[in-house]
Amino acid sequence: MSSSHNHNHSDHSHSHEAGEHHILPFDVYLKVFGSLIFLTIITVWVAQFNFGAFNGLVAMGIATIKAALVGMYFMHLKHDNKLYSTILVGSVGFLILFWFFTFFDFVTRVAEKSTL
Amino acid sequence: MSTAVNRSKGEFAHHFDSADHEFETSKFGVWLFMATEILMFGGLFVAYALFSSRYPEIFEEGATFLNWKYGAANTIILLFSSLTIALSVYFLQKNNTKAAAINLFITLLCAGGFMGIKFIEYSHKFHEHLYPGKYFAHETTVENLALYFSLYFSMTGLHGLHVLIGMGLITWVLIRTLRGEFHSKYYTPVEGVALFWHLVDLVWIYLFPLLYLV
Amino acid sequence: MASAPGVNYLNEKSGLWSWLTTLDHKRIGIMYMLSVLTFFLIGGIFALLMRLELINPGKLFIEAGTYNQFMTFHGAIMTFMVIIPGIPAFIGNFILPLQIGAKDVAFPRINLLSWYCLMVGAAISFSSLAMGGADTGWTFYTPYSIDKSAGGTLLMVLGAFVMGFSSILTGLNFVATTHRLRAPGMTFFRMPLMVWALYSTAIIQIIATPVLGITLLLLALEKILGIGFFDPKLGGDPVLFQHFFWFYSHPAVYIMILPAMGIVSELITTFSKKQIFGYKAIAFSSVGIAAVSFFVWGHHMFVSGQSTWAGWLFSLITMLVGVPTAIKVFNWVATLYQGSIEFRSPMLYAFGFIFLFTIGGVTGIFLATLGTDVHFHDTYFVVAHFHYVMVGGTLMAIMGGIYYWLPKMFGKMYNEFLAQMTFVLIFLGFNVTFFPQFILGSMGMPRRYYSYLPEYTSLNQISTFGSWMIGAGFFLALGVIIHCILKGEKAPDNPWGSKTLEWQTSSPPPHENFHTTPVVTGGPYEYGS
Amino acid sequence: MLNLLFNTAQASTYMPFQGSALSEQVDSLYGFLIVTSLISFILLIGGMIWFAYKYKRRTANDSTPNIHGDTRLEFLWSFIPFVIFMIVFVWGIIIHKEMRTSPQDAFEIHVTGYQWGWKFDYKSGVQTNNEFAVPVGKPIKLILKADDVLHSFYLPAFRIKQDAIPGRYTSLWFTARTPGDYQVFCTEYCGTSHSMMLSTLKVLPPQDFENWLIENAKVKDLPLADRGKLIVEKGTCVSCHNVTGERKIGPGFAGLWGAVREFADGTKVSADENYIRESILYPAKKIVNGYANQMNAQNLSETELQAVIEYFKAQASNQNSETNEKVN
Repeated sequence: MSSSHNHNHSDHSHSHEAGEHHILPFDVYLKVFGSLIFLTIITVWVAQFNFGAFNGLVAMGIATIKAALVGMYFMHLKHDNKLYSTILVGSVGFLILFWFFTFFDFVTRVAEKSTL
Repeated sequence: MSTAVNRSKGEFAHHFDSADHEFETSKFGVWLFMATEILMFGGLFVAYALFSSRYPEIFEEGATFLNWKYGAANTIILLFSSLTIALSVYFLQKNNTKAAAINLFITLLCAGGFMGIKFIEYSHKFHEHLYPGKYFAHETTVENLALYFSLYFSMTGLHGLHVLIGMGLITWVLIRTLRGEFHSKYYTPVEGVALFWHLVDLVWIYLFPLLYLV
Repeated sequence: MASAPGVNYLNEKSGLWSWLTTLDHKRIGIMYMLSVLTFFLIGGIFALLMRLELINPGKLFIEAGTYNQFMTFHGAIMTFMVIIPGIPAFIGNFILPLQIGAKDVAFPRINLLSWYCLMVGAAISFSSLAMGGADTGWTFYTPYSIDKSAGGTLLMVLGAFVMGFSSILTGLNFVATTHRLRAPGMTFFRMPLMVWALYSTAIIQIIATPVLGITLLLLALEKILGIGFFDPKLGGDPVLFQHFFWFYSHPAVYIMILPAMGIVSELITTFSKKQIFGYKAIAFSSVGIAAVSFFVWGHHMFVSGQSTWAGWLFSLITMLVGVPTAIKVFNWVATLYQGSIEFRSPMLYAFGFIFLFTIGGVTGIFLATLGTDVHFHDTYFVVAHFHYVMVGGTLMAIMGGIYYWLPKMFGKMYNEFLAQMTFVLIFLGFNVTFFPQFILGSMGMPRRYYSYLPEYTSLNQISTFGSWMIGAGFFLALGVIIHCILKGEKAPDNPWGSKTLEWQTSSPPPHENFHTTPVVTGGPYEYGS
Repeated sequence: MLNLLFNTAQASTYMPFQGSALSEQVDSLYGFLIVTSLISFILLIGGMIWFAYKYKRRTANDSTPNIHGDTRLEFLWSFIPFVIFMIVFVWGIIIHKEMRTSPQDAFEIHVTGYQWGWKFDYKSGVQTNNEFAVPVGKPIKLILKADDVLHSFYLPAFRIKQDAIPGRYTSLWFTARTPGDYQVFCTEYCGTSHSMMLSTLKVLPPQDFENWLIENAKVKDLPLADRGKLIVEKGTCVSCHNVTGERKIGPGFAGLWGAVREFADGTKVSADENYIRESILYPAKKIVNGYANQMNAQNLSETELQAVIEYFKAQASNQNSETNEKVN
């Protein structure tokens, strides 16, 4: 919301607004794709180990790295207006809070038992 | 407004200052739409997280009915399609319309392949009477196993629906690319569709380990 | 692109088709106006019929089943079709681009699409009447909504789902417009407070409404396929539905009230001819309310079987959301200090808003406090509280907003005397209707009751009598609006001496809003010397 | 002084009778809220009206000062509400904690909500419908569940309320301190007869309570028609049917036995054993003309069905004897 993101009519000289869009070099795309495949293999590979409660955490961690790669390079977030990253991170943040509060209710409920 | 805006000639809608102003605004709109998609899918992920903490056993049991090889194959297909659609944007930025069109076409093929594999998986499930919810008819000793398949079908189903919508959108921009409507100064729809397609990929990146590799 | 003199957005083109295919935000705003007012009339008739039935315990003229359908339709129409689109999609659509000096919203086609979504969704909802109607209440609580409810419930759910898209698309449009289309010099802190309010509302619409979408989708799947997420018979959790539902529907309350607060900020400054007191505090409190409003939803579930700890957490956060709300009210009153206050009908509605919203707000604290909420929960106290906020707040602001901007929308003045009469009728009628309901709630009368204990009779009769006053007030208001549009005297461009941008163009504005793009050099409310 | 103020506020708040010590605590908090709200309301709205009166527009060219705000004032009116909110929050959770923590030695009763009524099961095996009794002065714990949809058990005089949920138990507790009859409401919308889902709590002196338990345990030994009377008149039936001939949600019961019923599809049947049995077990099969198909199948045992049938028979013969007397 800071003024650096404002694209006012008068604000034509702003760097992101200038005619040239940032173009990533071709080989970056291939490298990112290579890393994604590599991480997919890792995901499948670690799934055979049992880390107990951390199973889900490990899988989600790797998935998040993959998601970050797609976001930063394929979706150009790294070189684009930071507002877009804010939208992405912000919506995921709201989601996590949605989960957190609901989960908090689920785990703090005291089960009442029948006494008949 | 009433007179069509020919953006391939560098024109832009009357309420913007420049073609670039329009491009940035459209992209902003697409990103806001991404947020709504994330929260919509998010509801299902939250349901998944809650039920998996309440009934861990149905997830262990349920995942054994899924073949991780199909899932992995689909992951690689989708990642590749993400690469090709990103490249189609890259080629348009470089004014290489032909390469862009080829990449869009490959993306479309990948999406079709993904849906094909999904179809095979679904028909296996139906064959084994692994229907969602109250129609679940598979013999099992695990209580509430039907819930796992409700989650499986609603998550992959909603994702599959997005793949189908994506295929429609890709076909649309492919046709426009072939007509030569896009170039380095104007490729907004391709950029938008590519962002949507990457999001479909992102969702799958999470769905794969959650459903197949628990 | 200056238009010829005398040519404006209304007379530029003619014919029904030119309206149904228009991309002009002002025309779309007017179409929203027509639909929202129509829906309001329908929802209001349902309310009057319910109040009539409640004039005595037991049956007067309708059966319990029919009453429950009226209750459901009144709630669903008023929330999904009237107060959610009421300010953003109708008044906001017309005003937002004008106030920031833009020629249109960022995505005019999507703007039109969102109107069609509302229409299609409303049509689907109403079609449920042909399938046996819906009797779940607007909240669709499971498991009742899964297999015990009337035959048309699925259509009502799907209708609300489609209308959700309308709300999302409007929100998306407004955020993009506010960020990208401001006139030269219009920095964020030069934006009118109405724009801040609409912007905060739009953020809620974007983030919360998709969750309603998935909730209703899952409910529909539950009804069709029996997926079991919310069905205890299949291992699901009916309370989970409430979490999903209120994650949307509590922020939705702020979709309804935030823009109303925006309107009141405009009215207060204009009619006291004075700089707003604490501009930034009001602006930030809008954003703050929007953010915190997401994490208070559990206060709808204090007795639902939610855990004690979750209840405490939600109660605490609910208290916090009260603070920025209090700030706004205090700042409005402080703005009046040493002002030059003119008692025109929009200003009367602003006073009415502050009066009623304060009552609605403080009774909200009664309900946020755990010890007292357990008693008041799901009683008429709650009914009175949210009507004070939604009708006393939002509808008062809509009425004030309509009178305030009618001259801009149609270039004509309404009848001031009759407009003031509408305020008197609605304001008095409102208090006569809803204040007794606080007492009924304290006495313990539960809500959604078709019949009640004999000792509640006299208060219910007072309440029903009040509903006729409100009804008369709104019918008169409808007459004033129609008379203004058809026969009103010609209005000057800026009849109120307002400082915001929409008043600096002609009335009604030309197709592209301004004859020359305005350049902004100062804040929105520089009245003082 | 402050206490007096709260008590006055409380007395004029229309809160129901205070059935327990806890309800007194709730009312004190309520009194505090009323007083603070009233003060802030008077300050705010009084200020608004005063300013509106004092600074009424005199001429079209009134000049107004350019006040942008005042940080100290704004801090004050965010901080003071904040402090008040925190006080009522803490006060609220203290009461709530007590509401939620039932004493270990509480007397337990099982409560089941169903469409549309409340069923009460005592550990002694006594089962009642829509009416239950508790001894005065003893903590009572109600363990709630629901058979079909959500219901909510609400005792206004005790300021307590809790949803009954299918597939899960929830609970409530209270200690009654005054004998008498108390109203129970359902406060979670549950369908057509939601507002008729009323029950009565009888708070009895300990000895009377014991007698009540014994009395109700004898229900099994009553004559069939008398048991039927209990099932019909104290049970679910009356939430939708009147025992007189008057229409409620369903048709009234008076003169049912042997009467000819006309149905929506045009057929007719005279009300006999089989008709009554079918109407209870399969209510959707025959809908009396002019009524909607709204009744749920009732789960009665064979003996209970017989009892209800005998009740209707007995009603018919009572009525006959009454008319005979009048003729004579």
